[in-house]
Amino acid sequence: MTKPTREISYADALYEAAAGEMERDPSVFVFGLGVDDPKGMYGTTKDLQVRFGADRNFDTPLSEDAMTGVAIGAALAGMRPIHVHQRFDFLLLCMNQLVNVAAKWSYTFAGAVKVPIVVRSIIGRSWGQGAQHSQALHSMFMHVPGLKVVAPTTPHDAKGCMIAAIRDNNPVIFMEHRMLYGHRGVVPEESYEVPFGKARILKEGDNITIVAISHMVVESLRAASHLESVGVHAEIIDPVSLSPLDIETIVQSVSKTGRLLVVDNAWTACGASAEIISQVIERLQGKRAVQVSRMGFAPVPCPTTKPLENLFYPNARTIAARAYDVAKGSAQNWLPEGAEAKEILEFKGPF
Amino acid sequence: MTKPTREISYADALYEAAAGEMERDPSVFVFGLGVDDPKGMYGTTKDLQVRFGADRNFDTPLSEDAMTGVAIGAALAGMRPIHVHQRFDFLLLCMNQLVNVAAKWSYTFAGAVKVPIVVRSIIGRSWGQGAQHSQALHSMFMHVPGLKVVAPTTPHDAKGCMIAAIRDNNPVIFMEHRMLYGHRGVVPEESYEVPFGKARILKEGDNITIVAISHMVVESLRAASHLESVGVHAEIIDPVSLSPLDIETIVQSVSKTGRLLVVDNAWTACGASAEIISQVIERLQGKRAVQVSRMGFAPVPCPTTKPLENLFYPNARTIAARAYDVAKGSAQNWLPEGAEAKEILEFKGPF
Amino acid sequence: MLAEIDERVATLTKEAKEHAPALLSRLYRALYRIRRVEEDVARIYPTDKIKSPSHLSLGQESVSVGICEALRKSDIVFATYRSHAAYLAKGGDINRMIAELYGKEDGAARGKSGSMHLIDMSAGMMGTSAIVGSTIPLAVGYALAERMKGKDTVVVVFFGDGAMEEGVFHESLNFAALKKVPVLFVCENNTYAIHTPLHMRVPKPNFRERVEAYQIPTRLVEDGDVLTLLKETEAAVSRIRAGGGPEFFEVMTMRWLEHVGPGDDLHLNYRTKAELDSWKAKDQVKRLASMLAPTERQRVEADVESEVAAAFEFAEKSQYPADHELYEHVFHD
Amino acid sequence: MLAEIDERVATLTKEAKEHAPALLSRLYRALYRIRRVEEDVARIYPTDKIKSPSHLSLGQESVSVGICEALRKSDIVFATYRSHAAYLAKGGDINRMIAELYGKEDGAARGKSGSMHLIDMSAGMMGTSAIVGSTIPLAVGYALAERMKGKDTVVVVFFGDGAMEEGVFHESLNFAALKKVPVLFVCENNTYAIHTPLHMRVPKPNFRERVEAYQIPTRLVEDGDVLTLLKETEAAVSRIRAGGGPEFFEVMTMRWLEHVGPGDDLHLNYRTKAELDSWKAKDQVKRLASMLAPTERQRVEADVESEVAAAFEFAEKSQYPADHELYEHVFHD
Ligand SMILES: Cc1ncc(C[n+]2csc(CCOP(=O)(O)OP(=O)(O)O)c2C)c(N)n1
Ligand SMILES: Cc1ncc(C[n+]2csc(CCOP(=O)(O)OP(=O)(O)O)c2C)c(N)n1
Ligand SMILES: [Mg+2]
Ligand SMILES: [Mg+2]
Repeated sequence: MTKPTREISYADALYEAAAGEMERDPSVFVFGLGVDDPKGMYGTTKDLQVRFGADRNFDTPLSEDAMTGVAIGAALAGMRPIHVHQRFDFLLLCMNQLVNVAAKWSYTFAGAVKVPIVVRSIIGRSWGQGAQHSQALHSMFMHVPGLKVVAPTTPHDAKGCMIAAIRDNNPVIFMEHRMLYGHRGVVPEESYEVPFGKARILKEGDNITIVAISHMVVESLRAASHLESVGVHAEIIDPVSLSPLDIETIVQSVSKTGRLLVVDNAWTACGASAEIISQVIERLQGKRAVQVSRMGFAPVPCPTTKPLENLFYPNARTIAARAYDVAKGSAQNWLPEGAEAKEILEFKGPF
Repeated sequence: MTKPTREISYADALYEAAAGEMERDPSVFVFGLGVDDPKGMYGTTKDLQVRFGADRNFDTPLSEDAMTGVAIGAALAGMRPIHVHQRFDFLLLCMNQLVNVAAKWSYTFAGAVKVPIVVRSIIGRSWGQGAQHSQALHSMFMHVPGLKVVAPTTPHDAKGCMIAAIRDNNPVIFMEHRMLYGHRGVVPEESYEVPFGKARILKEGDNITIVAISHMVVESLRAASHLESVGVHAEIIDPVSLSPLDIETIVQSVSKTGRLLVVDNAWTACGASAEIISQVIERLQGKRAVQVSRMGFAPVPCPTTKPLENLFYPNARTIAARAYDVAKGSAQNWLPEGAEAKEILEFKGPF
Repeated sequence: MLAEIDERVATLTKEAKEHAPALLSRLYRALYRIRRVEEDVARIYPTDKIKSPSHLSLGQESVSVGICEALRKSDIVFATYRSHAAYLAKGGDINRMIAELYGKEDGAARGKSGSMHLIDMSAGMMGTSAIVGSTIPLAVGYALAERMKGKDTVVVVFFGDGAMEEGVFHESLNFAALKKVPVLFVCENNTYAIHTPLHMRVPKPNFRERVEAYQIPTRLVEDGDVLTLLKETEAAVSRIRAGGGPEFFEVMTMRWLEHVGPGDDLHLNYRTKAELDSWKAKDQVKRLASMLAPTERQRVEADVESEVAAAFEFAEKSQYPADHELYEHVFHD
Repeated sequence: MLAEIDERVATLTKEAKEHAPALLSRLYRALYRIRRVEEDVARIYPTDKIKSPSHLSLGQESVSVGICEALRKSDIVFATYRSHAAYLAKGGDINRMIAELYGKEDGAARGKSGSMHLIDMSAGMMGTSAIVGSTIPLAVGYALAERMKGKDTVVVVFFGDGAMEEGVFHESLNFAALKKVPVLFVCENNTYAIHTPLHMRVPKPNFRERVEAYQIPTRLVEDGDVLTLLKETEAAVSRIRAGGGPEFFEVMTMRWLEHVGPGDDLHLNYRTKAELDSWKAKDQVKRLASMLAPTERQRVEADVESEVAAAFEFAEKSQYPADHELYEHVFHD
């Protein structure tokens, strides 16, 4: 067998995963605000209603709470709904159904029922998304037993994780960052699952381990290039799935490097970065001295004006600078030159 | 001035704080499901409607989401509402208003407005509260900039924190554990504020620092007695306020003991315990070798049956055992004898 | 009185009329069974053997019985924390219910969830929730799914008057009506949410008007009459099954005991003795009893007594779940 | 046409009629000002100077203008992400608005929040939100508070037809009616939520029936007629101010441009040109223009042109906020 070489975008990979599963399994359907809209949810749901009928890719009223309950109810009846949210922020309207119901139903009824739903949650950024359209609240869901949380960053993993999420018998919060949609990568045409709970080492290195989440994986890879230029070899790990979390791969890397920087696309307080650091310390304390650090959103609501928004997010340069400090063991006041990320720079509104 | 000696219960302390503030400031009012109910919310709101009128302590329809918006709207108009929830779990119905609105409004409007609301959130336990009536989701709120989160454990702090919360110009999530309501302690009759961001050392000790949250403070103090019996002197710290968090006091203690056990009344993943451990490590790494550990709810929804519920929660004995292991640096297989906590043992339904 | 009963029986559908004696006996059995279970739960409660917040259906039995009698086994019921009646009426296993209240491993949820979370999938009882209103959209989603699968299942969801104040109720109505899903919404209007009467919660208790604005047909049953309920449900269910879309019942009723737990609560003064007594006078258990031949009545009662006693004995004898069960079922394989 | 206009003017309240020429001029100024601002936002948008998702009110101006004209300065308005019109009509500072869209420190929120979060407390404009429906309960709470303080403030909340599907809308109606708070709910029914028409979202677009079930009086204004709106609002506001409780307006309208951004969107085929044109024919800006004497009209237009031009210039010249502002205002002292 030859290695696959076809390159498609992250958005197309998501589309392909959903379409393939809908083809294979009549119990899979997609719904949510705007999924059959002319814009097709960034193309991720484009013509599903044409291919599979208007019953299997349908728009809804603005009723996030009940629609989540509808997804759960349909799942109880044996269906596999994919519920799409235009922004992660809108999940705050359906926390009751997600946390009090979906997360608990298998346990509450001692395994009598299952809730196989996929909750697609798109993270906004750019063009002044602001405080209510830019949040990434995965740590809230990581906190709750009974939910799975995944955040693939490559087109390959987007497709494989989506297929795995659809087939999973549990509620899966599926995090997508809209700055990833345009990224292209090699994606096999056939169907495959990317199993949850397995991290990926995207780049090897001996000096420092950088664990990055969602769009920050892209920025961290860029940071790694800057770091190479000053002789620091970073190992870049993408957890892919956050709950379950493959802490083994991270611990092994940190055992080697002795240094850990976690870069989240979220706030740090009680965030995924706190969890990863705590687990690494718990495992390595008394065995290996480690230096840890974490980065994430500034601890403020996201401002819309570009100069402040730029400061709100970590970027390749600030990640490199922080990693350099950690690698050297003290503040070095080094900040590499470099442009803003291409996908952000090129992004045009209107939204 | 003589030291105050009057002892009252935690529930009465909360009542006294609200009543005192309502007396002092006509903009303070209380509302929520059942606040003027014959049972008066465990006595914490008992006769407020009689003393201050039915407009200032009123029941509501079952509409958590809108009622939170009503609280915020009233606060925008200059009032200081206290919104009471019979269970913390019900906050999941109003996350949109709390996180997307209350937490963001001051920042979003660059300080033009303020949102002085107090959200009283009662944590359930005992008599089979189960998966949907026992959650303590403070870490979700600690994650979000713009919210304050407090969890007083003594009657003294309950009163002082409530007064401070009411006077605070920001949204405050006020966490109460119903197993604390009956606890009695010395509470000054006059009005006073317990400032946020200042932890309390409830017991001094050299061997290990135990930071405990909410009802776990009570269990940790009991654990400390067990530990004394085997020559381990634990320092017990009650953060009182979780956001802002007084990390200095904790770091100082850990600098001394070299060991930290965080016991939360919540799940640990992305929890307050992960945050406290991460902050302590960030501050002390390279300066002081430390051993850390954390305990909390078992990573499952809360079961109702007593034998499993007992395993779900940390208790004085399991906390002591864990602290002993940490203090000794390895598993000791020591579990002290001891009865179940009095307040839990004595609690009778029907609810 | 007897004339009135005859008249009501006469209004039953043809099939029901032919089977009237058997039907009445079956209804009485169902009513009496729930009544006796609730009485025994109330009796046992103070012993602390049931450490599970129990919201008794005592007084409200007829709502579940009248409605579930019109359903097929394959039809589906969702309900609330106050669902001993719905669970039993839909055919839920009585032994597993009592064992669940006792927190034992033979319980419907292996003791993990207690009174507020009853399920018996083999009987089409799809579960209950302790969060008010939270099963309403589940019923709508379930019904949507059944229709997508080409089945003619009808889904019934029971909820209290308080649940109608939650936003999710309205969102669910709108969606159900839009998609014409096969759901029967049943509001058990006992006029109180805990201790708060209707007039403190809504400007006017005209729930049916609210629902009709969503183009959903409604029925009011004012006296909890089990025969009327049965007749109305048979008609509604056949319309719904035929694709007519959702319907809504408002059934007036009254709980006899306190909101949660085994006691009376007149001392709390939120409702009057006269109000309660007026409902006790309409007691459907007594009424159906009076419609049966004495021997038949005795036979039914004896059966039920032994069934209920056996269920409590079953629960007493069952074991608590083993420690390792704490960690089981968080995820489904 | 002129006859029709005369007739409409004749229906104004006595006070309004006496001041008719001044009133018409004021209304035209308000309408034209919003129109010109929106046109200029649309014009500037492609330059990337406004990096803020802008949901233009173009075509919907009359709703805000007709209603706000009937309000006192001390009355309060809450609205949505589509609120350039409401902000300007209520008297919000135009310079601070444009500077906010530009993300500059002289903006209404120091550039931190952009088009979707406009506030001007000195004008009684209490803010807008990017989460659909989220300001509705805020308005109710604000109104409750004002009444508690003994003030006779009226609070108006604008929202779209889509917002009526959110549960919080119903919860808010119920509570507002229960407590008789002084709120005017205004649904700007442009019949679309993004690209989804009403019939895909509700079984029947009988919004007023839904609202009336809460005992809230309603009015329908079918053509966005600014004079009808003014008259109806004057009447409603005086009833509300007198303690009559909440009321509800459904105002039919149409946005001319795409949901968000400066472009046309007929190519998306979710609505027809005929539909849009029928609304353009009812354009209130043109209509009011035709009611003014030509000199007066020129005077108003010239004023507005220079005001709008000055606002954009103000925004251009304003600075971006300094870095340290990132950390300011998270908490209020
Ligand atoms: C969302 C939510 N809010 C509040 C509660 C607390 N609570 C439990 S039962 C109840 C009253 C519900 O009344 P109703 O719906 O009429 O049912 P009933 O108890 O009368 O059968 C309340 C407020 C809850 N369980 N869930
Ligand atoms: C709670 C929530 N859900 C979804 C969205 C995404 N969204 C933004 S505007 C909009 C349509 C709203 O339509 P409508 O209320 O009619 O207002 P209009 O845009 O027509 O003025 C949607 C779905 C949102 N911002 N908030
Ligand atoms: Mg009720
Ligand atoms: Mg609209």
